[in-house]
Amino acid sequence: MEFIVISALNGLVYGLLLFMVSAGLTLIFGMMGIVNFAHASFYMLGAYLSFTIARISNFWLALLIAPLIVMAAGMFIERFMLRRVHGFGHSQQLLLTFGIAFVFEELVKLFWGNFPVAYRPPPLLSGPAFSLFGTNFPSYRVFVAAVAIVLLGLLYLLLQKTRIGIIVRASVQRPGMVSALGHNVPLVFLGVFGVGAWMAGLAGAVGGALLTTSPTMSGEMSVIAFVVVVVGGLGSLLGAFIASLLIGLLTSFSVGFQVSLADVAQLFGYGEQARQIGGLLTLEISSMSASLPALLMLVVLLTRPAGLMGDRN
Amino acid sequence: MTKDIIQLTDLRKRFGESEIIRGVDLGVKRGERHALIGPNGAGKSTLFHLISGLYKPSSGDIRLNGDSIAGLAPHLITRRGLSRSFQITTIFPRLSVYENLRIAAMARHGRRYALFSLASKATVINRDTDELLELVRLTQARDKFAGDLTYSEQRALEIGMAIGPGADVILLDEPMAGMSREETHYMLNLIRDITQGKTLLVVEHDMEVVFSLCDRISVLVYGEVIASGTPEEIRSNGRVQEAYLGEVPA
Amino acid sequence: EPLKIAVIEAFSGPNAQTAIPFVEGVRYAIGKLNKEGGFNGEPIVVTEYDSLNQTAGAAEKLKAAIADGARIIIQSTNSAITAQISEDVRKYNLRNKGKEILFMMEGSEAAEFTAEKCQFWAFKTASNPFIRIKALVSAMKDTGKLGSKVYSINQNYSYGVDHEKAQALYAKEAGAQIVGSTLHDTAKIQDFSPYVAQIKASGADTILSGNWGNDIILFMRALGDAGLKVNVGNTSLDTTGALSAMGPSALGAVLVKLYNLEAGGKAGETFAEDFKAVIGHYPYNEEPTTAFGTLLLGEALKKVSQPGGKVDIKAVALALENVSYDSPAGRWSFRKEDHQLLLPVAVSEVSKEARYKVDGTDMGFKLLKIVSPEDSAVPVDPKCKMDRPS
Amino acid sequence: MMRIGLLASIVALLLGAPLVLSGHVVGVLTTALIAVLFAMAFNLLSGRAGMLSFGHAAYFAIGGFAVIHAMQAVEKGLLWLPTPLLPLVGGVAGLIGGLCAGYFATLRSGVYFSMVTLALAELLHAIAPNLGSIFGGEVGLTTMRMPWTSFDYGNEVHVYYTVVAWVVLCIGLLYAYNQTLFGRLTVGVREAERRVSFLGYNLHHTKIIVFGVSAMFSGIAGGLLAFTTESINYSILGMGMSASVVLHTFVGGSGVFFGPAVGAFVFALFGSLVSDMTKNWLLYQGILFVGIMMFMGDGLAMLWLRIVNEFKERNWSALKLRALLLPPGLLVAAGVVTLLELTSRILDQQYAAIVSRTKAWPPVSLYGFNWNPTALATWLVPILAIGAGAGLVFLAISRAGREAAPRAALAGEHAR
Amino acid sequence: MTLLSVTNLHSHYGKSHILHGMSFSLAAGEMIALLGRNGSGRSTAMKAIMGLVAPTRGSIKLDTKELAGLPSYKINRAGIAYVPEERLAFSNLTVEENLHIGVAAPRPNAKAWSLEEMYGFFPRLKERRNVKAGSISGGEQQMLTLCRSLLGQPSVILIDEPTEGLAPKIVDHLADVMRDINRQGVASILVEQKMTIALKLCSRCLIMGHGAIVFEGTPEELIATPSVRREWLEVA
Ligand SMILES: Nc1ncnc2c1ncn2[C@@H]1O[C@H](COP(=O)(O)OP(=O)(O)OP(=O)(O)O)[C@@H](O)[C@H]1O
Ligand SMILES: Nc1ncnc2c1ncn2[C@@H]1O[C@H](COP(=O)(O)OP(=O)(O)OP(=O)(O)O)[C@@H](O)[C@H]1O
Ligand SMILES: [Mg+2]
Ligand SMILES: [Mg+2]
Repeated sequence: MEFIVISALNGLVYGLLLFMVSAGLTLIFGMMGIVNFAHASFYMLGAYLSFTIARISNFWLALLIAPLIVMAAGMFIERFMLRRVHGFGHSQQLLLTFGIAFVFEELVKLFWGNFPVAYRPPPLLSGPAFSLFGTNFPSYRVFVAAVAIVLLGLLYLLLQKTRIGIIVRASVQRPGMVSALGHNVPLVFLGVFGVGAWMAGLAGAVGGALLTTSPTMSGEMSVIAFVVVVVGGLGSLLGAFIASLLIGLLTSFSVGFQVSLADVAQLFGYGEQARQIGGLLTLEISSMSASLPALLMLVVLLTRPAGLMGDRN
Repeated sequence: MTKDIIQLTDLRKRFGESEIIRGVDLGVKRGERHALIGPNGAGKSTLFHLISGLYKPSSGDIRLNGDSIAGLAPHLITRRGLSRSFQITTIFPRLSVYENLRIAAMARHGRRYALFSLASKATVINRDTDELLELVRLTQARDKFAGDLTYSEQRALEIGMAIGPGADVILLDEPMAGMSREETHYMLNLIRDITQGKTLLVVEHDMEVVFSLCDRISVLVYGEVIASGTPEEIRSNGRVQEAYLGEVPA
Repeated sequence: EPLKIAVIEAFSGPNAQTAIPFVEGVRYAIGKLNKEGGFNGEPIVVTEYDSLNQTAGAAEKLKAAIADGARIIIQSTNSAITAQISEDVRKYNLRNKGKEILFMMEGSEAAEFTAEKCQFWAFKTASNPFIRIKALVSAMKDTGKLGSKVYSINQNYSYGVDHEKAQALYAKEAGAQIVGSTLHDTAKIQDFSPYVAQIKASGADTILSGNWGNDIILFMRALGDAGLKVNVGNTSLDTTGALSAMGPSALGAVLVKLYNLEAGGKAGETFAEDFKAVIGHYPYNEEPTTAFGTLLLGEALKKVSQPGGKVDIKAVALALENVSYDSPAGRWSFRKEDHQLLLPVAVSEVSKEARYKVDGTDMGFKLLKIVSPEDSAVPVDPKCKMDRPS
Repeated sequence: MMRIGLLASIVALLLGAPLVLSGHVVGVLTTALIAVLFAMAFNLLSGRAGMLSFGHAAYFAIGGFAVIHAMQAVEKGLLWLPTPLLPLVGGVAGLIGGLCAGYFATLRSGVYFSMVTLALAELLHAIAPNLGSIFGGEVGLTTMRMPWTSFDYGNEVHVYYTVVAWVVLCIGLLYAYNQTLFGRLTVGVREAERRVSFLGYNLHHTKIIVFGVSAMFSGIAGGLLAFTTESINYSILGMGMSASVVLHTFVGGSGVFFGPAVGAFVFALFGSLVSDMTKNWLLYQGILFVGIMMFMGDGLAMLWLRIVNEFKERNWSALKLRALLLPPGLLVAAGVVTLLELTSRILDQQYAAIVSRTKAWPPVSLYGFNWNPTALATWLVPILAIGAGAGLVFLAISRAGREAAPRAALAGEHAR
Repeated sequence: MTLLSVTNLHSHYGKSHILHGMSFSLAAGEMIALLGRNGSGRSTAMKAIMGLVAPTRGSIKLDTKELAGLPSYKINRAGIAYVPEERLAFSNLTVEENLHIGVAAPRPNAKAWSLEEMYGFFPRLKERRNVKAGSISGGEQQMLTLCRSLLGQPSVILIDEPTEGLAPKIVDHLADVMRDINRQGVASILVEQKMTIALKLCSRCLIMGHGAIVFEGTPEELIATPSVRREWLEVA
């Protein structure tokens, strides 16, 4: 019981953080059609910047400024880099962001060093929020969850109450035609990309203090954010939300399942033989928990390619 | 035996809530040129998609030469001798016109996994390709990228691709769309030539073309065939006039 | 003929930060050896090569090094690369009799190198999970930091699995009970709180872990966040940046290491200050490992050095089997049977009272105990079958 | 004709290389050639068939592991196979692995395809450490090449010639593949999948075969690597390898047959040479890649072809523009490198230690000069160089731009 | 009163020179037909006016405002709408979303078009409004794109081959709709293959040949000059 409640809470918080990272990715992916490999780099940049700003001023100011700087960086990349290669198609953009992610990682190593930095929650949020079964639940985790939920609300308003969403999706397909209908397509793209980067920056500013802030954080986050986006369905925010929580809970609970194929075989009376064969058969689910998302993605892709909430197929 | 080469029985297709094809019964005789006309959104293209295997029917049967092909994958249907063109041109834009047609001609000879035969040595296929080129009058544009052709040339190529696999039954979806009068004229002759001895099912809005090309016409309105007959019968059919033709052109 | 030594290390890529302290230790030691006269009357020449952190890259750089005339190779980080170089050296020596080269593995902890992969031409100046955990558990027991219920959490690959085995073995020897054990993906877990919940549920009062890198940092933070009060024993709490990233949640955790700056009293202080004067900072990370390892090599070199002589690697290797070096904490020497280093092991605690503060924090590693070479040694692995040159 | 001459001279150069080059450089060449083959194999899938795989390291690695196991078997006498034929085992394993994985991956297309390949590779990477008997655990698997006739294979050069032979043979086969009927069909798959199936081809089977062939040649490349290093380790399954083949292929240009080879060769040499000069080489490699993607998106090989074409057409104005762009481009590059190198030296831990000890900022040395980090000029010089270079580039382009014809905005936007 | 005037317009696709100094004008509320053979450059002329193909030389004036060289969205906001021959519906959006994208604020002293009116013109669109535009029929797409452009409240609308692919009955209906739109004060340029429709709807006919205007006159004049028809419209 205790394990279930605590794991559920942890899973939810982790899931919400994943949502913050992947929301921007799915927005850019779904609306602009750009597979943005640099998205997790924005996340990393947000963490490092807010770490630095928090050090010279305070955490709250960092939370405000760092995502804005990341947004500016994102807009620069869109305006002067991605747009240049727009004519060559999406794969060119994908490759470019791939390279940019690479450069970001190296730059972070250059400026901040190739090791984790001490980015930790501010004193105000350092204590426990409440205590369950004798385990503390940190207030910073509650804060992370709250930020993610506010962000979800804002995004929902932006997309439901404005035409931005449909304009961008139309522009991806036929920018010329949308322009001929009176919309400044480049500006819209710039804005959407900026917002996506801002969200990743915010996620980094918040998440960097929850997890670690290190040069490897982008690589680690990158794959998992793609999993969220694919599982949720390309471009579906709701899908990304559900998938994030799903993956959060999945990784959280799988830790408790020290079950292997051999144990399954045991049920049929073949446990010993299976254990003798070893290898995959004795591999416990709990020790694969970080790979479960990839497995989930594979299963979803092969059975329900449009994802949970996607609208294709 | 003059049994119908294509036989649709109580064919239905629904997308979510709406049923687009509502119980179509239609027979196309071997060797005839058959037109399918009807208002926009009547389901003509959908019917083509069903016959050619792009969509699976919700219910009902489709028979080609007496065998059911309902729900078969497109390539299997093509191999059984039915091929089609698309309303929206579907060619290989960054390949030359010649390469485009050669891929189509390869299919005719069943060279589907020809991993060990050099393209330049495939004389029969190359000859067929040249013939196809001539047939669709693209010999001049042989080495141009297909994507660089003019619209009407692309349409001609599209038709070339449809006849390339050498099927007996050809489905053409609005082959004349976007053509000028003289091109239409040319295209008309072209279609006549290439469907010599074959069966043609064509969707077309240009009534002049339909009336001069086809032996029989079926009229599809909101997913149902309301009439089927010779051009004269259709022209004078009151329901068809009301639903589709409007006042008969002078 | 001057002796050429090649340092092949991951100067770029994700392991670069881990590699730097090792390299600094080598630089320091070679500087010292050269001040004491070098080899054969000439200074020892050291060239550094970037392994690109890939086995293939390392193999290529090894060839470059050999082409440049290197006779001794030193390498520390990344066991996969160590394995690559070790094998390459073995094959090279087989194919080039008389021009042998010597390989100093000065940091790779994997036990295989003195077991199935052991060979005459490679010497390992590092411990292994068994040595470390043996020392750790005994020191924790002696200082009252070993509870009765132990949870073991490790990374799911050969190194982590060895740790798990060692933890089970020595915890049992010390009379504690293993109440749970987990192997998890390496360097992929973002949030360790589920594991902490699992540990809490098991009722453990002590955690033993061989995790390194982010895996230990994140784990310690999750532990601190949950407010779980347990003893922790680990091998990598001192990675650059780790203490500052973990913050106060690291306090009280126990580290087992090849050396601690507080060891050895006066001699230890001299070493620390000397190192700082040469390299620029105190050697609180892995620097001592390579410094002492290389100085141990230096002892062997001194044995065979004769001004104007040729470089005879076989003689160096044979000498290495018999020499020893006295570090401030105790004697370092090789065991002939498997070329495993026998060394004193330092067990310390993360504390604000530590003499040397780390990472700009107010914390450091306070020495708890030095476990003597005799007590830390583990038996020779029967899988080690060493072909000795006749 | 000129092309054949060029190819012949390249092959001749490759054959002659060991006569003049040191053993180490021969080793570098060997790895570069393997990267070349891998990139070419990858491009069969990504460039020709339009299926961008993000997990191609898997097939490369499968080939490698298979060859190591085969070599071990040969060493133990369980298998008889002449040493130079060993990489073939990698091809077979790659083919089998590729057909199996391809069956699933090619069920999807576009980004979804990429994601399936990514997921498959990630899973294999995650599982590999647990299968010690197959993948050898952390320290990997090792073996030794057995002598064959007069080749004792202890010598770098013997290995090199074997690799050259395999690479040349495989590239020849890849070229031949493109000339076959099936090779032509492959391109059709990239251009319009739907049409392919409506022509009567089984799209899924076609794609599986392409995937398999690509994986087979990747497997040979992996096998060659295992053959050269006589060892293999599961880290080769990681994202890094999959990523680098993507970089290589697109730097070189996926639209030209030899493009990937150019990219792989250039980057492999870049890695070997620059890594010895600066620890920031990965950063420069990244910047180089980004630059190429931005300014010559279809790759180095295409750029080369274009220049050749301009020469043939005597298009002096275009050539003049390129020549005009070169010096300012180099100026910018020099400025950027200087700036980054200076920054990296100053942010280095050792330097920071010196600063905190001596409370002074000692000069750093770069290109044999001493740069004083507190002097304005130190920073101004590279910044000015970048500014001036960029300005000149901009000037040259806008000059030329006014003459060039504008692009159609709706081009390629036709109804899909 | 001249609303739109095009003078000496040149345009290229890459190296090929398509428009060779085209000039014409359009009066307020007028409807003209632009005729010519396939490939004579009529579509290109429309795209050039719309800024979708950059005019290399020449001027395009709406009232007094120079449009040449402006980006398309500014040209649209100035009051020109365009219905492309390729239709270019946004296939991944629903019919209604397609229409929403076109909506702009009404122009002062001009008729304001509303969504309801569009559905009134083409009830079929209303039925299909929640379907993805990619899956509606070709003819429906044609209706959709016309309405989408009209919702931008243009003062000039450029319509490229609107009857292509439409059922005869709808063609008649569409003709009525276009006439209706014109009567409400929207000046139109119509590119049309179906001569009957063009002649019926328009007050003036322009014929393009070799990228320039080669004939200009009323439908009656055109009918009366078979030589022009033969030379520029049909194959001899
Ligand atoms: N995938 C789909 N999902 C939902 N509705 C669809 C789908 N495909 C077609 N429809 C609907 O089915 C109807 C028939 O479409 P179809 O394309 O078959 O018409 P058509 O007869 O070819 O018309 P046209 O002559 O205009 O091309 C249309 O109203 C269209 O909206
Ligand atoms: N994107 C393009 N790239 C290159 N040439 C083009 C392009 N689009 C059109 N052309 C060429 O420009 C010329 C004029 O084309 P345009 O589409 O304007 O003619 P049109 O009069 O509208 O004919 P159609 O009846 O085919 O619509 C044609 O020769 C065509 O081949
Ligand atoms: Mg249709
Ligand atoms: Mg046109």
